[in-house]
Amino acid sequence: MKAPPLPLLLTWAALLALLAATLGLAYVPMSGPMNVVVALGISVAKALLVLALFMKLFRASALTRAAAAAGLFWLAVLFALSGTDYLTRKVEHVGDLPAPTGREHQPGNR
Amino acid sequence: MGSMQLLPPTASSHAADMDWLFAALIGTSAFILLLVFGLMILFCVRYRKNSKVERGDRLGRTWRVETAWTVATFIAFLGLYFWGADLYVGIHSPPKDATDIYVVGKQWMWKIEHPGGQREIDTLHVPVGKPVRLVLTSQDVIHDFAIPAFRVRQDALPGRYETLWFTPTKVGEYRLFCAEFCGTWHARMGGSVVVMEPSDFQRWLEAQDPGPSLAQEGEALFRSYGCSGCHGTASTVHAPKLEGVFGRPVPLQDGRTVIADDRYIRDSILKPKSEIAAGYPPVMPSFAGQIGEDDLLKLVAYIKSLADRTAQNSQTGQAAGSAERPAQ
Amino acid sequence: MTTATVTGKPDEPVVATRNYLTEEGVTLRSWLLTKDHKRIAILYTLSITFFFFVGGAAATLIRLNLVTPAGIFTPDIYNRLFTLHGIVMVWFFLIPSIPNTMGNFLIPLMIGAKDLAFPRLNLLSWYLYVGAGFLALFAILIGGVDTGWTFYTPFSSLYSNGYVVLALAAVFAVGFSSILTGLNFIVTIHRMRAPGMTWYRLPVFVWSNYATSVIMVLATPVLAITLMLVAVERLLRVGIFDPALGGDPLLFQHLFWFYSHPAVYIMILPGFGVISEIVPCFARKPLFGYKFVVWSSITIAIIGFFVWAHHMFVAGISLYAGLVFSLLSYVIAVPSAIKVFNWTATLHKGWISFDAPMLYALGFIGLFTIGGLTGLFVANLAFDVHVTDTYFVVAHFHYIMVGGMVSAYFGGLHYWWPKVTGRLYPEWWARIAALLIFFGFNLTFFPQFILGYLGMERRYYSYPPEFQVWNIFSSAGASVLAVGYALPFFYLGWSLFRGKRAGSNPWAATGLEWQTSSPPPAHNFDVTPTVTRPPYQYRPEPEPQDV
Amino acid sequence: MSDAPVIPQPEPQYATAEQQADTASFGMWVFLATEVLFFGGMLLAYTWLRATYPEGVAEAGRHTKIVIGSVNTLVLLTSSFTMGWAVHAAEHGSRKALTQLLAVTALLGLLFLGLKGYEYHKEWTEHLVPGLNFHEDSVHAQTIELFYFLYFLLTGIHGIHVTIGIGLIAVMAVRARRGAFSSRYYTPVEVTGLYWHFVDIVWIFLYPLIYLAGRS
Repeated sequence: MKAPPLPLLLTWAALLALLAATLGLAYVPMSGPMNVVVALGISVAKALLVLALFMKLFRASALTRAAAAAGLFWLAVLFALSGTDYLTRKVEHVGDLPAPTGREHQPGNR
Repeated sequence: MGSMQLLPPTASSHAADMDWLFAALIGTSAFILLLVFGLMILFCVRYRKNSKVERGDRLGRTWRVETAWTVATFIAFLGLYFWGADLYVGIHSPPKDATDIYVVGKQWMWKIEHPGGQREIDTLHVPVGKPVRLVLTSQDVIHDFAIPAFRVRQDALPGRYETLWFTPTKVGEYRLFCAEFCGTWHARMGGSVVVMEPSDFQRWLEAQDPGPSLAQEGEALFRSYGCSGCHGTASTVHAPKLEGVFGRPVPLQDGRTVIADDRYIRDSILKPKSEIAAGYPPVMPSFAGQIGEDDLLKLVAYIKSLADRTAQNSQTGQAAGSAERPAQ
Repeated sequence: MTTATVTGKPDEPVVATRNYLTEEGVTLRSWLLTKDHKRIAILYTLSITFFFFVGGAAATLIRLNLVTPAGIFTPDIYNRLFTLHGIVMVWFFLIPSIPNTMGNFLIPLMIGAKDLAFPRLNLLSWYLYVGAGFLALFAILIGGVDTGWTFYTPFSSLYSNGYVVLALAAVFAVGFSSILTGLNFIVTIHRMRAPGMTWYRLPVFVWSNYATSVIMVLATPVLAITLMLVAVERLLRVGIFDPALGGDPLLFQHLFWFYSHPAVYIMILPGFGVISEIVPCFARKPLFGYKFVVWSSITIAIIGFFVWAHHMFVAGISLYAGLVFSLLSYVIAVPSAIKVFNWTATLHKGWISFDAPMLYALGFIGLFTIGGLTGLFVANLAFDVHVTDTYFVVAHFHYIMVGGMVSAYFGGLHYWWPKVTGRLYPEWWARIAALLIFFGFNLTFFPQFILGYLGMERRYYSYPPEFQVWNIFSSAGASVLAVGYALPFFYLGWSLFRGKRAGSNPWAATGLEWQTSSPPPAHNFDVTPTVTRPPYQYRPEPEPQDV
Repeated sequence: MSDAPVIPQPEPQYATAEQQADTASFGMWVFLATEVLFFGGMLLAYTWLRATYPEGVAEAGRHTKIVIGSVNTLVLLTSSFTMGWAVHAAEHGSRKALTQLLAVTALLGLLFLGLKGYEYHKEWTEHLVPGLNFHEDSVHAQTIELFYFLYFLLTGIHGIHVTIGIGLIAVMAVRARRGAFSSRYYTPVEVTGLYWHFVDIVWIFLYPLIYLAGRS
């Protein structure tokens, strides 16, 4: 079989490089949630490469791109609007509130 | 057979507000409804097929009309939204001096505990004119504590607390329902809320066999669950003593220090291996699934009551509850 | 695309002898293996009618039980009845009702196509529906399900003693039926339109089915996966929805309503489409504000995804989330209101006749307006704290789904009956049924608003005696309603054999579906039509419409 | 390599073969939008779990088999590459290359499944299968069980997708071998490719979420 077209080959190489990067960076301690952010950022990059070059979204019609975007948009809606609850919810797990002991309760004492 | 009642009794501080909101909603709706129905009927009669009425020029530039009614409805709706939102925030902001009453839902009953240890099932006694905050949880599935006469309801979820507050404004007896479907006897999971004059309420409280306070009951459970076998003063097992622990920092095995608060005590009972106190072997078994939510409350209350006692003077473990209960 | 695909036989003037009902044979096999969208639509209509009566029977028993405060059935039976009613009506009647019957039949006709884009997928979708239906019936027959159609955890995952997993599997399967239909419609509407059929020449019915399809495709998978998680949780006792297992029941509610609120728009949007066809036809006027009606459908389909947590105002979501979701719910009320105003304005200076489809349409507008306005009540944060989970909510969504959607379904059924069957239905009986349904409906459900405000909770098999009067009104109304719903079954059945021949366009309506014969030939159009005009070019006097 | 231009008649509902091809590929894109939301529900559950119990998830992540997971990622990325190459070969009408590349892609898919199966087996022996044989002494046992609950669902459903993909690719390979495709007609190959790439993209996101949690 003939040699693969160069863009595909480069994409493949880039994907493998990104895989190595994400694997390596996962072991580097970073502050807070940075590890996840970096890992997902690399995933997004990989996914874009696959979408753009393997799935030819670059060359696709606007309609096709809209269909691809629709799924992602609604996924974002699911996450964002669930976030309005989860990120602002003050969950009072059972045990977080003072249980009445029958002796400490005074009006205004909370 | 009942009467053709139209409105439920109005018996809490929220109720009147809610009825005004209801009136506003009805007013807005009635206006739109009359407009639409009126025009529909008018057009249907006037422009019926056989009618000879002059049709003349029709509405031309539709976008003006469209914009007008879009904006008008949007503004009206926005007004209603802010009204409702304001009231909602109010319903979720209990006043500081509200009395806490604990409510545990369970298939298919409501177990209610007053701060003084008085207990009732499916009936809630409250004094008129005093704000009350209910602290709700559930032992099994989701329930919902609903009092239509007070215009409030709130889901009770297992594993966490939800709150609900009201100030009763009218003496009487009102219905209490479970509003979230919870199984076979969902429809029978309810009872009544009795609103009394404060003096009557005091008498009622006193007439109740107050029973042991939560802490006292907790102490009994402390023995019956076998906790005292290790944590008791006479125990030979190397377990942390609990006197004077509550509210103080506890050094953990992994080097951290946590404050022994409600959460810590609770987690230590259910997930003892999650935060092991330094210097003690992790031998305590988990009681998850064995201790009900209401018993857990009592145990925590008991351990709290040990807060300002030292190991010496608590030999008898006589909880201070009954003596220090708020004056009644 | 040109008109190169002429098959070339002349159309019969009155009775189309060459039509989809007979053209491919009349054997059972030719029906069960058909790829013709019209035949599949008929298959759907038959199966949906069956489930409508199953769900209706449950409703009848529910209303019977509620005549007395003590109830007639045991609570376990009653709980199974309302669960059956909910599951069957939502997933086996309302969601597929208009899209899978009329949508299937009419979308290719209206856009001038020979079939849907993927006919085999269309048939597969029907088999999934039927398979799921049998599964649901099986679950009901061997003992039933008592979770309510909402399957709230941890009740459904741990405590219920019904056949929950079977019911979940049934809904899972019917979800895929719905996804495939939606996919098929989207692709068809994008790719299969006749020459000249630009987007703004599409009938509103097509637009609203398009909007519906978007919701089906994007919301249903979330429901499917959620129900699967519940089923696994129930089977393996490990899962993310039960607090005892470390889970969060509100996560279930978020995921469930992410589908189930937009699902309300799956149910009502096609109804908007039907009404937008009927009103201009019987007012002999173009639809007022066509573009506004179209874009309000699309807006509803999109914003419909942003409002789900208004089902959870007292469920324990954060205060902030409540404020956001309530605001968005008010926003979505605007495009719904726009539609009502536009239909009303379409009547202005028209030449209105009151055939049965028009009676249903007017009934729809009235009932939907009440349902929509009471939506403002329950979208209101504070007010919802008082009425959620009461009969107020029950009445509200029945006004939308039964008063609105079922009226639209019957309206459409009558309107296109001549096209589908080639015969006219008996007009007098049809008007009687339309009136019975309208008044029976109001008698049934209006008292429930009052009951709800009084505090009568949903899903109660017995209730305090002071609520009995309104319940009796409601049950009395339900019996009128039942007669109203049963009537069409008989006279429409009769008309199949004895009805007058309809001709291709009995209403002198515009729209491509009326340009072909009744019943249409298997490939819809002998000559692929070319469209040159916007829809709804009605004039006072019926005149032949050319394409 | 030259093959006779094979262009089947379009199905009766289409006017032209181009219309049919367009429609098929658009249909697949719409289907993929559905799929995004299908996995999206589970991803929301995962996000919730990780946000609620960060330490437990980190510990659970360290239980996962990172070597197998990484090799599998490599395998799947490579299979996506060979798939893209196959479509390219189809565009140029080289029947033999197309057949071979499709076969390689399918084999890579099988390799992925094999490794996945081996991983499942190891997890079974380590008592990491929730509900069936889960046993864990950690204080985060409950979270680890939930993590593995989601892990098995996500990878299981992904595995089903892979299996379907392998089946489709195998059918395409057989058809290609029989000369069903040409440079003017290869829509089925292209559509299968879209599906396969999507399965790859899902894995691209699952990989860091499952295997890289708690590694730092």
